[in-house]
Amino acid sequence: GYGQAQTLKIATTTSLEDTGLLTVLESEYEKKYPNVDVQFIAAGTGQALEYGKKGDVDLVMVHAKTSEEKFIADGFGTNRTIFAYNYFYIVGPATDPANINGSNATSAFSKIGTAGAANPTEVMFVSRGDNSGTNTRELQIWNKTDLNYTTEVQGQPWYIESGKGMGDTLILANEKSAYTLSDSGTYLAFKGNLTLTAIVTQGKDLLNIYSLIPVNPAKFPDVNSEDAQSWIAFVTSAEGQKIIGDYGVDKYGQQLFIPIAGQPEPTS
Amino acid sequence: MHLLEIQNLTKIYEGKKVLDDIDLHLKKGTTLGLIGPTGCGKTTLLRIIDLLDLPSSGKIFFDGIDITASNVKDMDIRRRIGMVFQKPIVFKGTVYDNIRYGLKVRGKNEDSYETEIFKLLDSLGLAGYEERDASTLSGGETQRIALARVLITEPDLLLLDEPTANLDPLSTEKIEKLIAELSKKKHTTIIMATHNLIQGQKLSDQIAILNKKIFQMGTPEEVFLKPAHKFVAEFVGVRNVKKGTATQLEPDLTLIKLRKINIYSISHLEGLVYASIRPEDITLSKMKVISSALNEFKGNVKGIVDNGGLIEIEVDVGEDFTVHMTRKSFLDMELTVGSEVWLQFKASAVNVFECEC
Amino acid sequence: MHLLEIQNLTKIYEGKKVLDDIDLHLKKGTTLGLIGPTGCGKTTLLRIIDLLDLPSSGKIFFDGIDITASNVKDMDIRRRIGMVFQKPIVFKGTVYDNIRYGLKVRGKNEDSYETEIFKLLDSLGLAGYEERDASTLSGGETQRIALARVLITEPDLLLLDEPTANLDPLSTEKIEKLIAELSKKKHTTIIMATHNLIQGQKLSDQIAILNKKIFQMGTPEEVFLKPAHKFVAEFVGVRNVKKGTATQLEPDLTLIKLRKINIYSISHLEGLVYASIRPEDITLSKMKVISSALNEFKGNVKGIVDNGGLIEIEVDVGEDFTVHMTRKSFLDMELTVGSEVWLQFKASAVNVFECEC
Amino acid sequence: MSEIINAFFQAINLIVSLDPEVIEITLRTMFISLSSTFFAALIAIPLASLIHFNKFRGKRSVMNVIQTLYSLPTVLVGLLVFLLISKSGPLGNLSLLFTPGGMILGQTILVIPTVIGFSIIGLRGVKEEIKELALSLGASNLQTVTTIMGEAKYALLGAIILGFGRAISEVGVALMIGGNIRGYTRVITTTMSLETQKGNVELSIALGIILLSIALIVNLILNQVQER
Amino acid sequence: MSEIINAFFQAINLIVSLDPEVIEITLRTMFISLSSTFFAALIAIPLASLIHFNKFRGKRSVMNVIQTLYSLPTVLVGLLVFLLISKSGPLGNLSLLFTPGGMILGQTILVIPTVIGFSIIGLRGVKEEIKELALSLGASNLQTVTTIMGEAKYALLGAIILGFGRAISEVGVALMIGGNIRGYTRVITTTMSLETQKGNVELSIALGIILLSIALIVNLILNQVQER
Ligand SMILES: Nc1ncnc2c1ncn2[C@@H]1O[C@H](COP(=O)(O)OP(=O)(O)OP(=O)(O)O)[C@@H](O)[C@H]1O
Ligand SMILES: Nc1ncnc2c1ncn2[C@@H]1O[C@H](COP(=O)(O)OP(=O)(O)OP(=O)(O)O)[C@@H](O)[C@H]1O
Ligand SMILES: [Mg+2]
Ligand SMILES: [Mg+2]
Repeated sequence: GYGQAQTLKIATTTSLEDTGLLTVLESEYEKKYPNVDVQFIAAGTGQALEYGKKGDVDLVMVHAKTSEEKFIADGFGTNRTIFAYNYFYIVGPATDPANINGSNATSAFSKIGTAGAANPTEVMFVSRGDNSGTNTRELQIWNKTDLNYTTEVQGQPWYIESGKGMGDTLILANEKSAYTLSDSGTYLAFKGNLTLTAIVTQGKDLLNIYSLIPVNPAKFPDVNSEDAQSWIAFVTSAEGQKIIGDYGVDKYGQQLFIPIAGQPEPTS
Repeated sequence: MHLLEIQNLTKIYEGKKVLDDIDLHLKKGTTLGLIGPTGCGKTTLLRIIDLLDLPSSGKIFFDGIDITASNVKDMDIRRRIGMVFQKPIVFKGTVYDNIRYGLKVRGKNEDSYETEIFKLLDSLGLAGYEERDASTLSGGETQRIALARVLITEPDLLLLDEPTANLDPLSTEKIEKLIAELSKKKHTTIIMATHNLIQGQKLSDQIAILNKKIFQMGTPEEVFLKPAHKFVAEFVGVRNVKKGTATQLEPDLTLIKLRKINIYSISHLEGLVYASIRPEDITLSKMKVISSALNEFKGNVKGIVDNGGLIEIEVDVGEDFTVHMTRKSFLDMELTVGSEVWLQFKASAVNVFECEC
Repeated sequence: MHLLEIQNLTKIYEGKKVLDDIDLHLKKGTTLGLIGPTGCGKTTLLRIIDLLDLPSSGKIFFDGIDITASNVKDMDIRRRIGMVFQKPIVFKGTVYDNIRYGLKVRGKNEDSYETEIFKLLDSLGLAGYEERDASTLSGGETQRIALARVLITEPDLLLLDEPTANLDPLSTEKIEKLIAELSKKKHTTIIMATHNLIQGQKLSDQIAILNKKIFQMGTPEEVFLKPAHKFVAEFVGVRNVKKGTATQLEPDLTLIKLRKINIYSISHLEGLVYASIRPEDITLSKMKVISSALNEFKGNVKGIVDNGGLIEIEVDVGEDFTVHMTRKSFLDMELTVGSEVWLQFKASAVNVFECEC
Repeated sequence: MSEIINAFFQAINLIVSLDPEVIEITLRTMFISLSSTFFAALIAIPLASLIHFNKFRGKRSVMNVIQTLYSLPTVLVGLLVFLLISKSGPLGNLSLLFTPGGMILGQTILVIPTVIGFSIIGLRGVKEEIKELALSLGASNLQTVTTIMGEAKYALLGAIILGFGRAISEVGVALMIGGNIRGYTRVITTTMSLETQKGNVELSIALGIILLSIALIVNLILNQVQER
Repeated sequence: MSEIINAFFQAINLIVSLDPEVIEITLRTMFISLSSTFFAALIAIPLASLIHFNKFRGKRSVMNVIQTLYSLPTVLVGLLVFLLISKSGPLGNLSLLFTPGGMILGQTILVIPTVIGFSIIGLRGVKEEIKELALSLGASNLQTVTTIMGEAKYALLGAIILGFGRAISEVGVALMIGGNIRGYTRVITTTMSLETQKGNVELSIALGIILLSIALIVNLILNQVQER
């Protein structure tokens, strides 16, 4: 824009919006680009991508690699830029009835599955069941275990599908004293209200990478691709990356996101 | 020129004929009394004329316009017709709000009618009522408001459905005067449904006796004095209706054989007939008197009813007759039950009408 | 034993006294006619007795129970009182549904009343109406259903608010008969508000003339023949009311000076009074007759009104008098406007009452 | 727009193919919303009568409060009931959280104000004269109330259908209290939000169509009952 | 329970401290829901009159459909309007998606059936005789309708207040169509869901209390207007 007020519509996943990071990035960005009004539309991963597919937003910020690649392959997005990562946590009751402490994610899931089948009132697992980035990752992990997801996990009495956002799923798991898989941001935000503890917090399987995908201007000529590019540039700039790296330290006592722009995609 | 012309009008409710082949013609400026027993169709007929209900068949012409035709704008007709409903209801609001309603919908400048409204309220005995909440009025007050509400619109045709049913005699008299004036001064054409015979007769130029169909239509005199059917006779309160067989004796004299006695009349009807004699046309005396009355019978007093005005005496002369006399003559004659009396009436006092039996 | 006793009852609406210091005692089995002009408080009084409205002050005892007291269970009293409202309405449903309502709420076995309901409908001229949708009835039909609905509950006290206002004479007669029977056979105590004077007089043992307060209470004879106030006189339709000054001449003879003429009466009142003479108590003749009538005046016929029944003649003898005569005598006397006539009435026919002026 | 047409076919397909999960969710939806409507009516209509038939100070204020509660957000009801029945809440030991019972409780609370409000409007539509007629004919207070309800039945049914509509279409309480647990507390609206979040627009619309079909059927039945 | 008490204090605090974001959201909420109510009333009441005052085949069916639409889930309306106004939808070039205008459109559609339904019930509460009286006194059809509306104004107001309640308390349309964009389309209910998701239960309840306070004020004003 040339002095003309522009809006930049960004569809994002609810869990990312909920951390509050985007608000900080937005205000810094808007200081630089006073003519641009950044608007975040928080939705489920599928829904956020759906907005992109219809050309209703200019950019999507999500964390579900498979879906993202399909989005680009179908021509809706131009390219994928990773900008931060953190880890998913396997959280559960402090008593850890499935005894997963110290295991890696795959074996932790195996243990939960076995213990749950043996004692479904003591050991439970709550799944978001909403095709979100988190849920997609959870399924990937289940598929790495020796359990058959469709016959031995889904539909079992110990396996609860909440079909809700991360926060609500945490609350549900808390009420049921169950295990669940959570992104670290939401878990830290809810920690104060929960008796659940984060038990498994590291490992390649728990890696959670966030990326930026501009909507394809060739497909949707109305799309504000100019500002989408400047947003990407800002987020991946040194300044943007510093904001991301610092975010949450004062509030949660720990880093919520690890900046990653310009680096190769981590694998562990 | 007829203001209203009804042709072959029939109304059927749930397969039941409520109005049957009504024909009615009404000249501008005349008042028609629509009289009949309860459930005879008075309200139904008025509602149809006011375009609130549709006839099952038949035609109605108002001022030459066929108002049953589909291309007629009901509102234009209705604005020339006013109706006071039998069960009067009021709009929410004050009495004044109610009365000016008709002006408001006609887009008239209400303010210019203010004095007229006050005059109208006054003439209806409701002065000072204008700010009253209309829903708290008494039965009779509501009925008068309903009348005022219509009168302020100065309709060409005024339909009144039992307009004084809830009113006492004094208020009734007031309203009757108002209606009579309306007819005289503004030449308003009026149809008044009423079961109040006296009222019907007092105010009407024409009377129609209705009982699903119109049994008789004519001037009040005609209808009350010469009922053309037994139904009319009974309904208008004709007493002493007797069935008999008539034979013509002379050009102007017929003998009617009743069950036990024979009476003379000047009618020309023959065969099975009804004969009636109005109670006030019968004279009683303690002795046989030489008079011009052809019908004279001896009998006994069977009953005495004092209903405040006239005294009603039942006399048995083979047939029972009801006789009316003033309190004074009654006291003078010193009649008691059982007294022997002579009863006379003229042949011309015998009203003969067809027997539908 | 009084079934109903009303003491010092007053009702105020919006600061306006509608009922003023009503005292009323009613013996079991009697029928009271509550007569008064529209807006006089009839409906208000009946509603208060039926516990549908509260008096502003005063007490009501029903069968010895103070029903204005707060510890009384309204329902128990109401189940012994029946009321037919002036504006009759119906419950949704059929005529039959409406009539059995009172039985239903009393928990009575409705089936055992079936024949009684049918009999009742029949006696009200509504046989065959039981399955009709009650909301489609005509005005008069609705009124009779309302009556049936109450009668089936056999109340001890029956309150009738203008029960025949919407009925024709034949139906009225039927209903009147029913009411009279009720009083005779079931000894039901009845209060009937009506503006129909004839009806009030015909059916009532006692009549109360109401206009905010009770102006006169007594037998119909007393009230109609000897009205105690000008208001009552005018309201009950007494004609020939004249104002004058009375002076006692003899123990049983008073001279009353009117504006132009003097008349004799047998009353004992002196000073400013009203005098009235009932139109049927006056005799007309073409010549002066020697008679026992003390009051005799010569004058001219000013007007003739034929209202179907009696002929009403206006005679000017200095004062105007209205005289009623039968059609026959009228025709026999060959009267026309302007005819010279003599007018007579007895001193005992002069009803004298206090002048509140 | 083609999505809408597809959604229609998908809805028909889901119904015709008797998809077991759809059937299960549909039945649960009906059970929960009918139950809440039933309980709400059971509480609201007597309350409405109490308010309508009694004169008391502050009646207007009560009416204002009721009308205000038409605006009760489902999320708020969800939250409050959540606090009430969560483990640490005062009713925690009833274990109602994340159960159909809890959802019924929440929806009942949600629906009550509307049913009360419109029942009062319905009762107010009956002429004062009918009340007096009933009383005069010897009806007890309760019988009078019943009679007036009979006269107002069309409007009362309207209030109940409205309550049902609100219950079956709400999602806040169902999500917060029910938890959208698959096979246990998942109902049509929560499935719809879930599928919407997943980006399955057509499936979501198809479910919406199924929901409206249920509503239509319930409606027709209730109207039938009222006719008699 | 202590959360609820805390929430009350927080609500009062938010109001008293004139928190600029809360004020902004509150004003936007009022603007959007009042606008949708206004448009809905503008469309629904004439439609209700049309349906009520005309006899036509299928009137019962129309009524059934309207009553069925009381059950319209907000998500479904959200989805359908989304498909309509999304860039690739038929009204895409109006650019209504993720704008307050779009939210007003969606809420208007959501609210219309309820306002129609209860306006009809209100009109039906006016005696047939009043209609005939108006006609007989020379009122045009339109004037008759106006008169009857005057007689039914209490019930019509009830329908409008109900519509407002539904608009201000709904969240499905606001989320789907508005997108809950901070500073632009964020309203009280969407903030409540957001804060609930973030675990800020007390703040969420406090916002709910503010919402109900607005509703109360709007109510009082509408009732005042109706009195006159
Ligand atoms: N909508 C209706 N459906 C069925 N029957 C009806 C309907 N309206 C009127 N009737 C019947 O038609 C007949 C005539 O009714 P209408 O009201 O015209 O009588 P009316 O002469 O005015 O009687 P009243 O003096 O009692 O008022 C009555 O028997 C009545 O029951
Ligand atoms: N709720 C009320 N508020 C104010 N005034 C009232 C109310 N109800 C009745 N009134 C007035 O009280 C007076 C008596 O009314 P009521 O209905 O008792 O008269 P009524 O004798 O039955 O008259 P009618 O013969 O016309 O029926 C009337 O002037 C009436 O306007
Ligand atoms: Mg009639
Ligand atoms: Mg009265």
